[in-house]
Amino acid sequence: MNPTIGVIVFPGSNCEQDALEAVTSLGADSKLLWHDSSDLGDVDGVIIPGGFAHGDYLRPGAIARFSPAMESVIAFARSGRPVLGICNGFQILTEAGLLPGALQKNRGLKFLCKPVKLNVQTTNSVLTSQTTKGDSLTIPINHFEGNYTCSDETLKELHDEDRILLTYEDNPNGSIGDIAGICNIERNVVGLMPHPERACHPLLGSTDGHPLLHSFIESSRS
Amino acid sequence: MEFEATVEVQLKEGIADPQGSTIENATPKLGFNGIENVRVGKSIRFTITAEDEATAKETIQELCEKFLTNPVIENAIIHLQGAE
Amino acid sequence: MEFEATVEVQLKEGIADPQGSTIENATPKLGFNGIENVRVGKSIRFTITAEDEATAKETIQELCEKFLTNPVIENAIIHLQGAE
Amino acid sequence: MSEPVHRTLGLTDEEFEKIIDILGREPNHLELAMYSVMWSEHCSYKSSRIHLKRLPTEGDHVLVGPGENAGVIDVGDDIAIAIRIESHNHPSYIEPYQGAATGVGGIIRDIFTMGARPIAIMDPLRFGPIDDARSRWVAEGVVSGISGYGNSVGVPNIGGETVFDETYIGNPLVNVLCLGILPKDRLVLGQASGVGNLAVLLGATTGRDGIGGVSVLASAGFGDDEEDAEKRPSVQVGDPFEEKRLIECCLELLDAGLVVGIQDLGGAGLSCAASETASRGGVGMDFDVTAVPQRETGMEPFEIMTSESQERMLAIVNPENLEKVLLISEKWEIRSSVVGKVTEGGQLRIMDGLDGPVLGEVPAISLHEDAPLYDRPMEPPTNLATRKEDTPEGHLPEANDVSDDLLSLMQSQEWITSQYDSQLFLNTVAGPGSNAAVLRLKHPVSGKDTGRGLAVTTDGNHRWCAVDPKIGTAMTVAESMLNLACVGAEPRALVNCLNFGNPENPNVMWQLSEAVDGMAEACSKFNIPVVGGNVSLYNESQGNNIDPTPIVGLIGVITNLDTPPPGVSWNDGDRLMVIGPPPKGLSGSAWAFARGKRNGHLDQVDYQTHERLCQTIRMLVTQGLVTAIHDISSGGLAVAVAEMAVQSGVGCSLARVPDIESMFSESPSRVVIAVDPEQMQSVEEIIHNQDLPSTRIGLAHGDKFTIKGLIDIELSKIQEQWEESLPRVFESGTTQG
Ligand SMILES: Nc1ncnc2c1ncn2[C@@H]1O[C@H](COP(=O)(O)OP(=O)(O)O)[C@@H](O)[C@H]1O
Ligand SMILES: [Mg+2]
Repeated sequence: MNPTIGVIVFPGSNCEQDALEAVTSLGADSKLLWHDSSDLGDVDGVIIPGGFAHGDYLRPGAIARFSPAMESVIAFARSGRPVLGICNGFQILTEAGLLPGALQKNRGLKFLCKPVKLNVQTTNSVLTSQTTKGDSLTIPINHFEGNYTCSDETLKELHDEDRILLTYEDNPNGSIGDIAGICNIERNVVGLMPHPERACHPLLGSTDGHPLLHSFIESSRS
Repeated sequence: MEFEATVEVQLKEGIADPQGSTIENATPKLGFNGIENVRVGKSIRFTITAEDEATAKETIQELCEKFLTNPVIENAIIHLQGAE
Repeated sequence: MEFEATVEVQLKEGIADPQGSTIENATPKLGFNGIENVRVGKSIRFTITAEDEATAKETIQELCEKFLTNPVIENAIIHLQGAE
Repeated sequence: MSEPVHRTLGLTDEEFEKIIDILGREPNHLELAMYSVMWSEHCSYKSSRIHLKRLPTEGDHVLVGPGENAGVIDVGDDIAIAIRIESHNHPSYIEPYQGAATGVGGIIRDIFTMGARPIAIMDPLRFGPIDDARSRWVAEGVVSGISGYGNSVGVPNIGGETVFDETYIGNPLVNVLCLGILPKDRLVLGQASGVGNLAVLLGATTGRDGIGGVSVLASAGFGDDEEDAEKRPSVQVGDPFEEKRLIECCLELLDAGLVVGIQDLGGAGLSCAASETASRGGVGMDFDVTAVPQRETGMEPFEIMTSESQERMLAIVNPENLEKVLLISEKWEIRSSVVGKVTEGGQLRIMDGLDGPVLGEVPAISLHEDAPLYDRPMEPPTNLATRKEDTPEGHLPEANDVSDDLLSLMQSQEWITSQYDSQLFLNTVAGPGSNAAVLRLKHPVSGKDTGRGLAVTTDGNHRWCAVDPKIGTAMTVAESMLNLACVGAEPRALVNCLNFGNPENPNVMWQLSEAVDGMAEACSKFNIPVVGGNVSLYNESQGNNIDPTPIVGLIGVITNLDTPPPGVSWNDGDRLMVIGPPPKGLSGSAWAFARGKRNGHLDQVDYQTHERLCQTIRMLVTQGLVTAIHDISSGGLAVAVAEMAVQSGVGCSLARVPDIESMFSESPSRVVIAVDPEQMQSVEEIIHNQDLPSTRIGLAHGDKFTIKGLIDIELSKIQEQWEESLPRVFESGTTQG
């Protein structure tokens, strides 16, 4: 049976259909979950998609993290099941405390939409299990606030515990340690700024998103 | 009682401030000299109705911690002005 | 002489403030009551070296008009504190 | 002595008399304010309407032509596409960020008003010279505003244009085009019908922002005297988050079939929405001002009726469905209030409470249909004949460093385009930086890929139009066609935005009329219907009118989108070739204008050759016979080839480009192709069979850029200039004062 991926929709989300299209094209079942309901149904994995939940007003993720759906996502994550935050989803996961650190405005103070090269640092996570360490993946970024920052201790922990999943080859936004994506200690909650769902169709220039989303779907299977 | 509150949200010391540096770098080019250590934050003004000043302050403090700031990177300075 | 300056940039009255209203609408849902008239602005802190307070003030005023604000929609409140 | 009120509102004495005629009495203040905004240039097209009638508007695929909120065309598979372009020029000069942001918001509302989901925007932009700090301030703000609003509201920006030129120094142009997609059977029109139906206002609260905006701000020039400054009303602030919810809410209402008609609130606010929905439906409306949610206290009825507060829609709802409508609005956290009732007869009555006193009463239809229509005097410039004689070729420099000429014309727009989300919805096969933008065409309901594509381009050239507004405009249409052909697309429909100076100046009116003639001629010859447009007049500052700047947006369909169309990047070893007639003249070229040579004349577009060229190109492209392709337009052959080299990272050596004219001429109907040597024979055969002239001009290879006898430089030098020119100037700062 195919795993079912639930994609949370907040008012202001805008990449939910894209996430749905990408995981469906890779063989998963998928459905949208409304932020106002704490019922996640019987999904096997959760994606928090990109966009501007609640307008990103005040701070990205500041309002979204209080929604009923997020309370359930937190419980879902604590039970060890896979949760993926893409872009705004990553921001929401840090605000919700499921991932450490914070995402600040890009160093150049400009929104940036372009393909970047990512290096896989570890295959030990629900997002990278089907990749090879050292792989270079071309995946688009699309954000204003993607400049990852955290305390020195956190950075050390991330390093020591092998929790940095993806780094930028040519840091576009000022992220500390060139970090593009990380996971939690249990390795089932992952967040990244680049958009793997935008790199899943040959007409769109890259299919390097496949191994990442494949990993996630496979992790949702059990 | 109604109070006027201003919450100034600032980046913690040590956290890089790209907005501040941009302003700092631009000023000499525009002919303004002697401007340094620029830090950009948010100022959030609102009115709050509470029993007394202490309660108001407490509520705001909690609001700051839970919502208005991200404690990983931000501090808040709270100003409260008596009922009017 | 060195001064510490804070410039608070606010949207003029009557100008819609979507950020402010969004925060205002969110507060009761987070369990905070009695919060109204939320307006969000910027607070810009910096040090300025100038001959005297008047000169410093003048420079900041010009900086606000030319660069830090757009007077069409924004106001600036300037606070200046003596050398330290 | 104080001016009569109507004049302070921008109405002439004759217009005031006409209102008295219509009402059979003097209008009160509220009524007068409504007429003044509705009869403004911006809303009524009073100076341009008689000219616009000359544009061809009919075609097999046209579902909705000009006059509605957007044009709609049929693209097959039960899919329709809504398209529209608008300007937000004047507000963007005063508050670039919000001016441009609200421009994006406005055009998006026009699209989902038709029942279409907005899927792409494009932004043709014009700013003053880039070495002017204030122009940079405007440019930076405008781009951030488009980026900030567009990205957040979730509509990808797939292309546009950016031009910096002296002529726009006090008057930038911010045009925005939006595309929307809908199942053909969901098409809705902005109509109120059914007496007893309710008018429901959805979205943001109403404030005093932008009051009288259309009549004063969008139509009047700016001097710098105090009187004008006083007229500048406060600027609106855009709220993309509200707009995003409004889109979802309205589309859900339409999907559920809960609204009879729906109309966005743009220029002239509620006055426009209420009167337009009523008169389109042949009915009247009782409108309760007190029911309008207000952001500020103490607003006068006339302020409420003319406010241009953003992010609002007016829906016409059968009372039986009201409850469901309110529920869906609630889900999307959209404020909704019943503000009016559809009535018999055609009167729009503004009431103080629906049972309260009548504050104003006018025939709804009179607010637009009776708007004055002017045939303003027109006159070509007196020195036209001598100007035509004075061609740039008559002033060629003796010795010239051509490499600097070329370098000065090279500028990547990536600094701008990388600030835009160009990929949302996973449709963008070719985004900013392509000959034309290309989107996958997926069914809007099932999401099923049709295997076909949409292609869109926006083009404008003020230099051509300054030399000859008629031929310049025809050339612009031709360029658009060629851009579409380069990605293998057949044109389906055109929209346009006519950006001109002060229509009370007979020279400007002549330019406008000529431009319309040029567009009408080209569109008829090419069989392209015009499905919508916008006119922006009074683009002037300190008495100087901008060069005429008609912008066209052209949409086409790609029959088979299995592989991406060729871009501008060639491969090492490719043969390079120009297809099309030999270049002719430098008049209107970027090269000539950079040297202050603004005179000369343009040759008629050879429509037949052009049509044949486009057909041939489509053939070559769809058969996969070319590696790279680029049309020759602004900057001429030299810039076209240099752009290709820079983006491929592979140099070239060219011959048979003997002189400055052949390098920089912008004469139409020419295209550069790069061909794998193995395909060369098939390519030349096709071109030959189509009876088109072509020239082999050289070879792609190495890391140098050479044109025999004229230029020999390192490619990296051009690359550096191309990539760095915009970031470098913006780093040197911007200021508004
Ligand atoms: N403001 C803008 N927004 C989006 N895309 C832009 C903008 N300015 C330029 N572009 C893109 O950059 C490319 C080059 O523009 P231009 O030189 O006008 O192209 P051409 O002359 O081939 O039509 C185009 O693909 C255009 O879509
Ligand atoms: Mg062009």
